Amino acid sequence: MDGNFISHLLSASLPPGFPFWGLALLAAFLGALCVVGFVSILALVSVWLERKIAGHIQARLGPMRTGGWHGWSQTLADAIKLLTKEDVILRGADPVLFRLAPALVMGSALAMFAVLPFAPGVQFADIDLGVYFLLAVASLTTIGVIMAGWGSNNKWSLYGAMREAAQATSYEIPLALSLIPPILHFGTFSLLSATEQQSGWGGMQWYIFSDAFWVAIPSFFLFFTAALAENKRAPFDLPESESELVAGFHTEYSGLRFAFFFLEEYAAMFAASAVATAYWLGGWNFPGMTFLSTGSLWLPILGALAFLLKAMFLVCVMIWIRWTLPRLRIDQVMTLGWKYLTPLALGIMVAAAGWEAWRASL
Amino acid sequence: MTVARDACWGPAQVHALAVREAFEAITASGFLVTLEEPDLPLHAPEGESKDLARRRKQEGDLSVWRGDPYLLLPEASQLVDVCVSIREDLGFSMLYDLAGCDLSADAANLQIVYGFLNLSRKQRLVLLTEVAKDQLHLPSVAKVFPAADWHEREASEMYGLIFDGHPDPRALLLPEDWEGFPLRKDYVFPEEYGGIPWA
Amino acid sequence: MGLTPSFAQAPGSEVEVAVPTQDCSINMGPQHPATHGVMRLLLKADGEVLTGAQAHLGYLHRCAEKIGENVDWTQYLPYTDRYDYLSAMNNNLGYSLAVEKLMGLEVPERAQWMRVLLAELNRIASHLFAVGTYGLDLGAFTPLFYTLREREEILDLFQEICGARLTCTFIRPGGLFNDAPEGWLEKVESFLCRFEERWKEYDALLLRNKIFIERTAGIGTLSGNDAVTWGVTGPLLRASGVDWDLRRDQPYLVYDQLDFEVPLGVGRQGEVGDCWDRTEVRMSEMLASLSMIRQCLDKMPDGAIQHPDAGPVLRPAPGRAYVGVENPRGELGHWLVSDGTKHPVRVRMRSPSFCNLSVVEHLLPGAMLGDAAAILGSIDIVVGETDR
Amino acid sequence: MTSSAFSRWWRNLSDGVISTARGMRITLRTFLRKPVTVQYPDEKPDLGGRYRGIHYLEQDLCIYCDACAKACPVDCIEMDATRHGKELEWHAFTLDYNRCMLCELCVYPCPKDCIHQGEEYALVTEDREDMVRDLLTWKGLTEEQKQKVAEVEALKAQRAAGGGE
Repeated sequence: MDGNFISHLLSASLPPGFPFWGLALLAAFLGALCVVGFVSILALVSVWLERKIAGHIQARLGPMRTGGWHGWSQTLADAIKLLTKEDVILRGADPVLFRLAPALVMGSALAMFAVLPFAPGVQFADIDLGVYFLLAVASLTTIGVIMAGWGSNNKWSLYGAMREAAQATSYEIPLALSLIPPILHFGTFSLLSATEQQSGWGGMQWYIFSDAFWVAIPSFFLFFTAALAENKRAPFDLPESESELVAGFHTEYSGLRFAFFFLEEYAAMFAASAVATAYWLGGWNFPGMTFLSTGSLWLPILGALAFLLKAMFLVCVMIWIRWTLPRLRIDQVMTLGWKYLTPLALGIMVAAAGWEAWRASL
Repeated sequence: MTVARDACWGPAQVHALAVREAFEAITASGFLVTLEEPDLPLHAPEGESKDLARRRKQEGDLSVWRGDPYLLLPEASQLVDVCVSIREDLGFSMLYDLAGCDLSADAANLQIVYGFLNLSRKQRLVLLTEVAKDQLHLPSVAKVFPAADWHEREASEMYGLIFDGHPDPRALLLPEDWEGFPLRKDYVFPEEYGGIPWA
Repeated sequence: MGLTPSFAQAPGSEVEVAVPTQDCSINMGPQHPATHGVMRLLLKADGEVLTGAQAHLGYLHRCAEKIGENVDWTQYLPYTDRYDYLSAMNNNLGYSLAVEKLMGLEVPERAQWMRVLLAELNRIASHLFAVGTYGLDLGAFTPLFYTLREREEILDLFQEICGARLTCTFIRPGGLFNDAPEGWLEKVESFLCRFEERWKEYDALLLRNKIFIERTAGIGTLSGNDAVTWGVTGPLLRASGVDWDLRRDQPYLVYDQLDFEVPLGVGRQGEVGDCWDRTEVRMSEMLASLSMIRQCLDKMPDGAIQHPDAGPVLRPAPGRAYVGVENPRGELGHWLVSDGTKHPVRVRMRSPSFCNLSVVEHLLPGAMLGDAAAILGSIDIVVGETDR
Repeated sequence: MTSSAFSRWWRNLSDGVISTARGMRITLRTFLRKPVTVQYPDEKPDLGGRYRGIHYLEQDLCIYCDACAKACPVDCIEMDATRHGKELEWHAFTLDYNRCMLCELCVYPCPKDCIHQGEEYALVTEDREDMVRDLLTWKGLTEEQKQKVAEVEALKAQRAAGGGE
């Protein structure tokens, strides 16, 4: 439990006789609360960003009224609206699946945040197989989406769910394969350890700047593309493609349940960007961090800032891509996944393995 | 034909020539059609149209008219054969329009107008046929010109015409249970539809 | 190969289907984002592949033809704005020409040039909307906003000349309601210069995009022969390689004095007559219209804009006249029957969208569900016009 | 995989990447430009002099000839007045905006050029009845008119009296 700053704080402030299991439970609870709060705020900010970026890309202003400055509280108002809306469950819908699906989707998105290394000492859990955990948890979303599509008892939703099933399972492979080069490079599945290994050169020894940059950069692009598809972002937003399937798997959802799907999308976007940041873009490392002493309080603060900025930049690129490209067709999505990305990922994996083996032999 | 330039509404002379040619060709192949040409040239002397309107109002006939020349097919039963001939022999490959027309509530007949287009020779041809209002059957040309499919469906629900041999004679624009034929001159606007009264 | 695989695993090939499957019927519309209004398509689908389609029209049927029999000749003019509400000027023009033909009037020279200018401006506006919403159908939002940006400028010009943006009621039997205000023609000129630059943006952003090409090339192919037999006109017909444009082949107004190109589909990305060709033809037509407007501005004569004989109440001679004009969506024909009174006996419009849409039932089977939006969008219907 | 198939594969990939990059450049350029939209209620658009908005009537010019009502395709104009010789006692001149399509056909036939369409366009209301607008600026007779009518009446009475003699 050494990465968890909450348990550190708790053990310092609680009376000495406090039982260990109580401490663990309390830490877990507080950690979960932090994650939920963080994700909610993050999603609000990302939704606002998406609207503003979309607006300006489209030569318009985006939200300008709510809250004064550039409509900063527009998403807050929307969130309140969604919370107070009537929660409609269709008579023909499967009540269990319909209710369970948003929770599962949201839960899996939140769980991803447990292993993200935000800053030195700020990580809720450092798992040895951190990346495995991430991939496993991320694919739970797919199950939630399929449940939503099936449970809605709507043909459009069902189509969305089936597309999600096909698409997500296909893109898991290039996604996982494109993670192998950095894993080989750092020799670890732990995101924390990978981040720590990139702190050299005054905080600039990021994987894409390392000697293996020629495999790092293509694998980064592959990961990014596969992550777009995995997160149902345009041009791979087939499961909810609004001009074909009305709104796909969440056609029948309203109110809070819809908000969960909405939130999950942005949470998952951030999580994918965070993984890319931790493995390729140096995580919390930033140039100039060597001037700070190891115990300094500025290090976690500035580190977290650097991490958030890098991840949010990638989120913005995702938004930018969404408002530029048309949508692929489902068979083209599959073709792209199996005939283009998977072979490319395999090739890069082999190249990375050869490079790392050659470097190790020196 | 001395006018150098066509009038601003399009080539009327080409059209008139085309109809005359088509008339000769169709008559030669043994069908009974008549060539109807307007009594009034398209550029009528000033004031003449007002006189005509007055005369027509007093006499109440439709004998004097202006406009495009057309072919009148008195026997609607020959329609399919004539259409085949128009397409195959005369090269009018496109049926650009098909429409019904009810001239007045007292008229005994409904008119059906067929417009054909020859893309290579840039000609138009108008064929008009009539059906008695108490009989209303005429052959469908949807097999000769697929374009007639929807037009015939529309004409049939609007005028009550029955196109024999139409592949899919459902209502197109109106609800399936609509009563009456709205474009007939004797159509009475319904008080309500499906229990919903007209506001 | 491309990104388009050969998904057609025909029944009877070596794969034996053990699981009995059932076709799924899907109701697309009347409220569906891709139907461009209230139209309903009943689709049959085997998985993602469509096996059948049936169109149900009439949700926007407003009895325009019946209304025509109950108002007088001038009063019908505002109704013409409303069947193809994206190209009101062209509709006004078609109706006015037909009435003028019945009356035997020829409008003054300046009115003819102004009419061509306005009709071509409206064609650009309409094509801009068509290309933009086509991007939207394929999931690209942004091109729509770019095309709307330029369309707004055209609508501003319309607002300045006639007071309304969409439902213009400006071209009337006998000429125009009003002459252009001071400086209006210069504004048109400066718009054209801006527009040429912007046109390149849509071209690069949408038409040359690889995903757009993959989504449209080889999809919904309509052969030239089929297009003619189905009575398809306008950009659809030309995209299928049939060289037919009323403005050149049956010229009305002063189109015979203009020098312009008629763009045809050549199958640059896929086959002749596919969705990409249709979009490309629309894009090229915008440039053709642009050059036509330039020529109109150069040759615009002075003079009256209204024929002295056409008063507020018109009484055409008894007769039957048809005038077809080239609308942005194809041939808009008005078939007018007059009995010499001030009310028409029959107002029939041959609306291009209606005839173009009738091919949809034959283009959709065999395509995929995602292509339904692509094909329907490429036909570019305006439901106000299909239903009238 | 034959070489041509591979080159096609490669071309597809590079086309996709290049055209995406090109598109992103265009969207980025627009992102950096100034937006073209305006914040509507704060900034009012320039409507131009010919805007066809809600009608206004120059009542003193109107001669109650019904030309506008006859020209209206949807019969939305209704007017009611009593004639006192030359003077008009106005009761109503209503325009039903539930039906009106702002086509300006009522403006042209007016012999006195007294009905116009203005620049007001906001037709927001909670009640359909509000859409029927009365264009009159005053109802009944003005003081001036009353005087004139009285004068005429007096003249008439005088004449009648004179005629009787």
